[in-house]
Amino acid sequence: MSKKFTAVRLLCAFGIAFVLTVAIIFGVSEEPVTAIYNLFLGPLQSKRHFFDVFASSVPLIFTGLALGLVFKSGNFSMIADACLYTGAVVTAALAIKTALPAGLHPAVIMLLAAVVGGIIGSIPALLKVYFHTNELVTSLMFNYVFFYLGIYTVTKFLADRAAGTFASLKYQPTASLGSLISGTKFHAGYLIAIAVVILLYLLVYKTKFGYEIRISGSNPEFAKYSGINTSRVIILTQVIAGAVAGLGGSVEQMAMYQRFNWQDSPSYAWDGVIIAILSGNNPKNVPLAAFFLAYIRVGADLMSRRSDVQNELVSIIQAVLILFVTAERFMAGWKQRQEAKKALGGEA
Amino acid sequence: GDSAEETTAAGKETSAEAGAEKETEAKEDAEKKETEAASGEKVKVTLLVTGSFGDKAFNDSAQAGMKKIESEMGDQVEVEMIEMGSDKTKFEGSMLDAAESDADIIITGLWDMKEITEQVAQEFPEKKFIIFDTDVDYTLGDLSNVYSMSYKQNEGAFLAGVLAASVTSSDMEFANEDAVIGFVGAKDTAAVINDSAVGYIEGAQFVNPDIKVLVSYVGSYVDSATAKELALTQYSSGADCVFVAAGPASVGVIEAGAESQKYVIGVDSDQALAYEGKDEANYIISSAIKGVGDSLFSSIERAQGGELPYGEHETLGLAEGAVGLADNEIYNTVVPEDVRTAVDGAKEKLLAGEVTVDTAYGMDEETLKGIINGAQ
Amino acid sequence: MEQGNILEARNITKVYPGGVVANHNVNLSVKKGEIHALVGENGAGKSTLMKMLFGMLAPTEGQIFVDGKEVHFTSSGDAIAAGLGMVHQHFMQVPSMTVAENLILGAETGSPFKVDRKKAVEITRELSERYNLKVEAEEKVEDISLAMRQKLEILKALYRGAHILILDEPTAVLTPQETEELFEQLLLLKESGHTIIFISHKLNEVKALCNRMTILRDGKTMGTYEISDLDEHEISRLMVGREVSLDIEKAEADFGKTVFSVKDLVYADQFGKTRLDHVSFSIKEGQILGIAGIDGNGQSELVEAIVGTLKLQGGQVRLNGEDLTGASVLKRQEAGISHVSEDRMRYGSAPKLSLEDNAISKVYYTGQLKSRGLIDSKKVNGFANRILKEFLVKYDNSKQSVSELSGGNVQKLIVGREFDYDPDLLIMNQPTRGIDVGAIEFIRKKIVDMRARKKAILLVSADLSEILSLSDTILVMHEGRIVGHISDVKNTSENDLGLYMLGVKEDSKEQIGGAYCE
Amino acid sequence: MILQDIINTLSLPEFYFAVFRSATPVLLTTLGAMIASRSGTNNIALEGTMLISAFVGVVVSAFTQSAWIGFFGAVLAGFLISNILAYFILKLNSNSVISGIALNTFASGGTIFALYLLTGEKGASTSLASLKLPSIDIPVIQDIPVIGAILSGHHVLTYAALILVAVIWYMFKYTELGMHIRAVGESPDAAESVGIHVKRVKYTALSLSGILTGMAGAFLSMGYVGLFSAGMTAGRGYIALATQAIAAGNAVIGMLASLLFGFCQSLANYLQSSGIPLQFIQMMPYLIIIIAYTVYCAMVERNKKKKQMKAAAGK
Ligand SMILES: Nc1ncnc2c1ncn2[C@@H]1O[C@H](COP(=O)(O)OP(=O)(O)OP(=O)(O)O)[C@@H](O)[C@H]1O
Ligand SMILES: Nc1ncnc2c1ncn2[C@@H]1O[C@H](COP(=O)(O)OP(=O)(O)OP(=O)(O)O)[C@@H](O)[C@H]1O
Ligand SMILES: [Mg+2]
Ligand SMILES: [Mg+2]
Repeated sequence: MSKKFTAVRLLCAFGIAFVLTVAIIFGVSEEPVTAIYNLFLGPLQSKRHFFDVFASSVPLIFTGLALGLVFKSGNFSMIADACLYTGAVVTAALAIKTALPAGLHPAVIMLLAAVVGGIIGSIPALLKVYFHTNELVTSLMFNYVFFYLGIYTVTKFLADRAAGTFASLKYQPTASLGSLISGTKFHAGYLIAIAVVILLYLLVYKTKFGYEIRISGSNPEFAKYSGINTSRVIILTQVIAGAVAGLGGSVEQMAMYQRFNWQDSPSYAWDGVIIAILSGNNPKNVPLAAFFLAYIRVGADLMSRRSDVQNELVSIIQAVLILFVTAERFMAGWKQRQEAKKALGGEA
Repeated sequence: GDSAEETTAAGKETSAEAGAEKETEAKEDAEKKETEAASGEKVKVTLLVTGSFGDKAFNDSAQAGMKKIESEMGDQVEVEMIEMGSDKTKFEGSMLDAAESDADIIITGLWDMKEITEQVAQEFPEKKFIIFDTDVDYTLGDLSNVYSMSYKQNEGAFLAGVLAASVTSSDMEFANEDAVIGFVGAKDTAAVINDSAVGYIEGAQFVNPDIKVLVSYVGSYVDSATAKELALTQYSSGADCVFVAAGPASVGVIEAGAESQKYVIGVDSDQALAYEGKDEANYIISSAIKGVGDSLFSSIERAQGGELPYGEHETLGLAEGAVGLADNEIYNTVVPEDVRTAVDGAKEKLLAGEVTVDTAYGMDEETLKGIINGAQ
Repeated sequence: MEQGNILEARNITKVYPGGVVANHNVNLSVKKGEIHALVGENGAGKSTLMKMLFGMLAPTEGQIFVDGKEVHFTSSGDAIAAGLGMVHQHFMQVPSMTVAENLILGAETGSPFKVDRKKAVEITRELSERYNLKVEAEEKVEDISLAMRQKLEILKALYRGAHILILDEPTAVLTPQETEELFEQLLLLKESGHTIIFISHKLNEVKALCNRMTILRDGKTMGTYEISDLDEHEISRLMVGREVSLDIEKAEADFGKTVFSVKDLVYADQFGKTRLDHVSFSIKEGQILGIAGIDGNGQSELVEAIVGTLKLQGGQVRLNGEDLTGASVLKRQEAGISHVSEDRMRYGSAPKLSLEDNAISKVYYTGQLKSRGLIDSKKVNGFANRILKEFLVKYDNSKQSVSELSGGNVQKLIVGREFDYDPDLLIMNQPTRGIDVGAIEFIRKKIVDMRARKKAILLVSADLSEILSLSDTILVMHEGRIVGHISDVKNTSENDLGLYMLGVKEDSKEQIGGAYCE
Repeated sequence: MILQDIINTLSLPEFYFAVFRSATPVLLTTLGAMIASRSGTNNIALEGTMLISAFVGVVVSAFTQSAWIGFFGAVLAGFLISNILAYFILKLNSNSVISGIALNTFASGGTIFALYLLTGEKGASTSLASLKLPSIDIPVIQDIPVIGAILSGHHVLTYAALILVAVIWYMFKYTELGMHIRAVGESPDAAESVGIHVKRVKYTALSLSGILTGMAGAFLSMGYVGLFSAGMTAGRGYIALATQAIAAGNAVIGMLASLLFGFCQSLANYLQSSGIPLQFIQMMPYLIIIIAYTVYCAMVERNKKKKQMKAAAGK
């Protein structure tokens, strides 16, 4: 019943979002059909665009996993943003300044980026455990701190002075996670992301520590009474989440960039929140949720490029889709009537 | 390309007021296209901008240029404008999309597009590419289909510096005793902003080697409130003329100027035009203009005449008229004769090569900080 | 409708989201001026029915009449306006506000722009006098005792002018004296013309207080009876559908060696209030040590101190000769401590997680649930189902969440989990609070089984009949100290205990010291 | 050298004036966030609400040529957006964080889109003749040396924000609505059982939150600067989330936190010419907030421990 209902609800939500989107497009566009076609089917038109969706979903998967894990442990730290950004900076530094053989280079870089991400991730957690600060507050503030620290590092040590803009020197070719399917951006990073999904799934649902995360997140009091060291859980979870986010920043840099040029923080962590919540904080569902978000973004991009619909409309459409798709009690009345009918019918 | 990509310029510029008008225009356009497509004569020019329009800088200027092309060469040229947004991973895809479309000439700009252009241009030798505000490395391969041009904004900024330094020591209404002027930039990480800063400082020092130049960065292109706050800080620290290079956030600095009754020098386009008839306009004594739009217009003109040197790079500066100070009514009425003369003098010296301006492009961190901190 | 029925529910059906049929064609008629009991097992649908009468839930089908007129309440505000008042099973109070503020909440004194707190305090005092329900008007609710919170709930209803009072398990947290006091006040209220609906699992109370009763089983009405027509056994049978007995058969005491002891435990809370004041005692194999006391006199802290969730300022905890002072909760568990906590939803389970997850909380890290280093869901499933079956938990499947079980079933699950761990020391804190007779019977039997298996058992309970019928030795706590040490349990009455609990009586130092031996 | 710079800065009345100015939008938003959070809902949409209000204020004032009608428009926009948020959270049971993020996304694109439709421009509303709300000189105070320069002549909404601190403190302490909001936030069941319409109260709280955030938006575009520019809120809504958490429901602490932020921000502005690497100056406000907040929390915790030890020892 519940599964069927979820399906019906999602369909209707998509339906409403679709109708609203179409209405908006008809309202503002001279070529609504082109716009709508590109928005919803654009990504399917060519191999390149289709695999763009996968490539765009990679940072979303990483932050979605990281945020999902943090939420699962009952915390609300946004530090993944700083972890991802700094992971990317670390990647830039190592990709420029170190020389290692091809296979090894990315591996070492990813490892170090993850370690740095983990360390940064632990900061709000440590402050929370030792000084009882609210991790949302400290993480939001630390995001700024690490962003500026990153910018400083790149400007001071890595910048390409000949570049006409903010950009680091070029990465060594050995430090690249190249495309796996020629003519597309589908890169090895996607496979790494999926591997992390599997690992985290196992961690959360199949290990001792995962159990501790879930209990602590669901009811910390009970966790304490069950002999779980909740402080350790809080810290370790955020270390892991930070490492995942740091790894995400690293993968994204090596797969999609040849230089570091994040002059503004890409703020993937807020996207991560959306993914985490869409996926119900279950790693298993993260790739799908990320695919969904990436798909509407790629579609919207194509729409804005190929029709007269402005780029900015994309965010409006995204908002509408997200709002309705995540509205839980949307159609709850209908559901309850069905259930009552069924329950009473079954008894009589 | 398929029908989805046959986007016309008329379709692109939908705005509320012009809806009805556009409709007929679109129809006419479609008819025109049919006939021209048959004869195969109309050249399609696609502009790809990084970020979006409304940046009060390159993109808006490029857009103006494209509109000019459309209105003056509409019989031979069809234009399309695409905003690529801020996600840099999408730039390459957009470029490929454009190259795969029916565009004949693809215009794009800024250093972020340099490497992408170098690569895509080789993959699509039958298409022509124009890239502004950066060069491409012609030694990489066959880039004979790419024309690149960059601007010497430092020369414009130099003149702004000369102007500011002269103003601060003049007897103009809102000038004070101190030889202090200011610079408010968007981000210290952007070479183009620093290039303006360097030119400005050197221009000011050209007039008065002991001048104090306060330099602040907003840290953002959009935070007009902080931009204003910084400018207010500079004005209250004794600056009476501030040169701003902060994209859309510039408006905050202009307001600060009007509010403090001090002078502002705008950037990229003649910023006083946006304030025509408003009080603020009286304080914007000039702007360091960078003629991106005009340069696009003239390159398309040259391309149509077969004169555009594809496969080459050109640097456009004062001499080419691509950069300079806005010579508008306010400049001529508010700024006293002797100051204007000083500016003209400096301009001549620049043109004659008697003075040179450093550029922040390729400058190392130490030197840059040295120049900036040296003037504070 | 029948004459004299002040409140009537006719053919009420309620289906919760998720399809639980909590009430099915339920009928209830309450006469003006009576005390009407509503009894039934956990999950029979009592609270659900009351919440509908009180406008907090909308019936799926059926009609409600007040004073002969059909009503359609859309909120409890409507019900309050119609003269109803409800004292909920779980206190409906805002902990950070004072008693007086809670009293007037929603019906404030003064103007909307200036709530008159002074007046609120006055009113509280005045009402408190009038109905002889003593409360501290200016204390914060988080600082007052459960008994006082109970009284506050009743005062809240009276303040709003309720003449029909619904009391959902009001005595679950009271001492006998307090219960008796409450009954007196309820009878007074009845005399002054109030009508009362009284829900309780304690049938002796129902017999003592009520005029008529309605019995619910599985969401259906089993009928309405005059109290005098039924004895407790008949009521139990109607409720549960079988014979139940709360008389515990327990073998003669046969203690072994001392297993567990605490010495000089001292604890002060963050507000600087002393909660444990040099508490010492020990427990032997096969001994049930009962701790009696009014809620809030240090029992919870004592349990926490033993379990290891409290940082003590002084004292020693030993199990099997091992010093556990300062050891972690986990270490203590591994040393052999099991614990059934007083608040099953807060400390005893993770309500949103599955029965499986909740069942394995003691053994999740052990090898018995793993294969190839990972937790094996088949093994977990097997383990959980075994416990659920063994402890007669009513459930659909082991993947459903704990919050979907009724309280009694949650408790059985927790007891099952803790007993299955085979501990040396078993701490039972309020093991049967608020659960029905069937479940109570079951859990008490299990406790006695553990005693027979030579476990040391610490039983903390507010239910004195439980303490008296199960314990071999009883300690009474008052303001963080042990004030009574009773070895001769058979010849002790609830009232005797009550005197210690209220601080009226205190044993000598030597006698109390006797509770501790190395 | 740097110390000298700091001391110089701290002796300027203009500096303190600027502190109030930069604190105002954060303060208003913090108050809004606080009301929402006390009612038990997290308003993550502050950033977007502020942005939309800033936009609407400019547009309405430009079209009506009345600053006050523009202000009213901004506040109304804040009210409407927060009610949309409330509808999704309370009626459709959406996750409050995700709905908030969605509305922020909506605002960031929607304002630019609407600006483009209205003016054909995307960057700033320079072509709209929008108006500003006035600044106010306070009679007697303005004549006192130093103090006058710091306290007088502020924007009307700066004073409004300061007054609102008192109003909101009073509201939570003394009014029926304040009590209801607290009750609903702390234990909704209890509130419901005494006939308080829990959802209605939550709607009201979110509406108030929207109105205050709308005022912050109006301050940005009709006070701080006199026009709308794309993305001009620049993260202030997120900072308010932090200051709100620090305030923990207390309007006065909320004000202090906002002022601390304003103080650091202004100090950073003044120190830009000091030669310290820019990035370190830019991160300073955030770092100081973290440090102050952590020290504050640590002290609260230590006091608790001290009390405990004392009590245990006393026995
Ligand atoms: N909010 C709810 N959602 C779904 N089911 C519920 C809800 N509340 C109660 N139920 C279910 O409805 C049934 C009746 O519950 P109710 O609370 O009325 O029982 P009760 O007779 O009061 O039991 P107890 O003696 O334990 O208080 C139970 O099966 C319970 O699980
Ligand atoms: N959303 C829900 N879905 C299913 N069952 C629920 C839900 N919410 C509550 N219940 C169950 O309904 C039952 C009745 O709830 P109630 O509030 O009367 O207290 P209780 O926990 O049953 O207390 P006790 O058993 O101690 O009397 C509870 O067992 C509770 O677990
Ligand atoms: Mg009940
Ligand atoms: Mg119950």
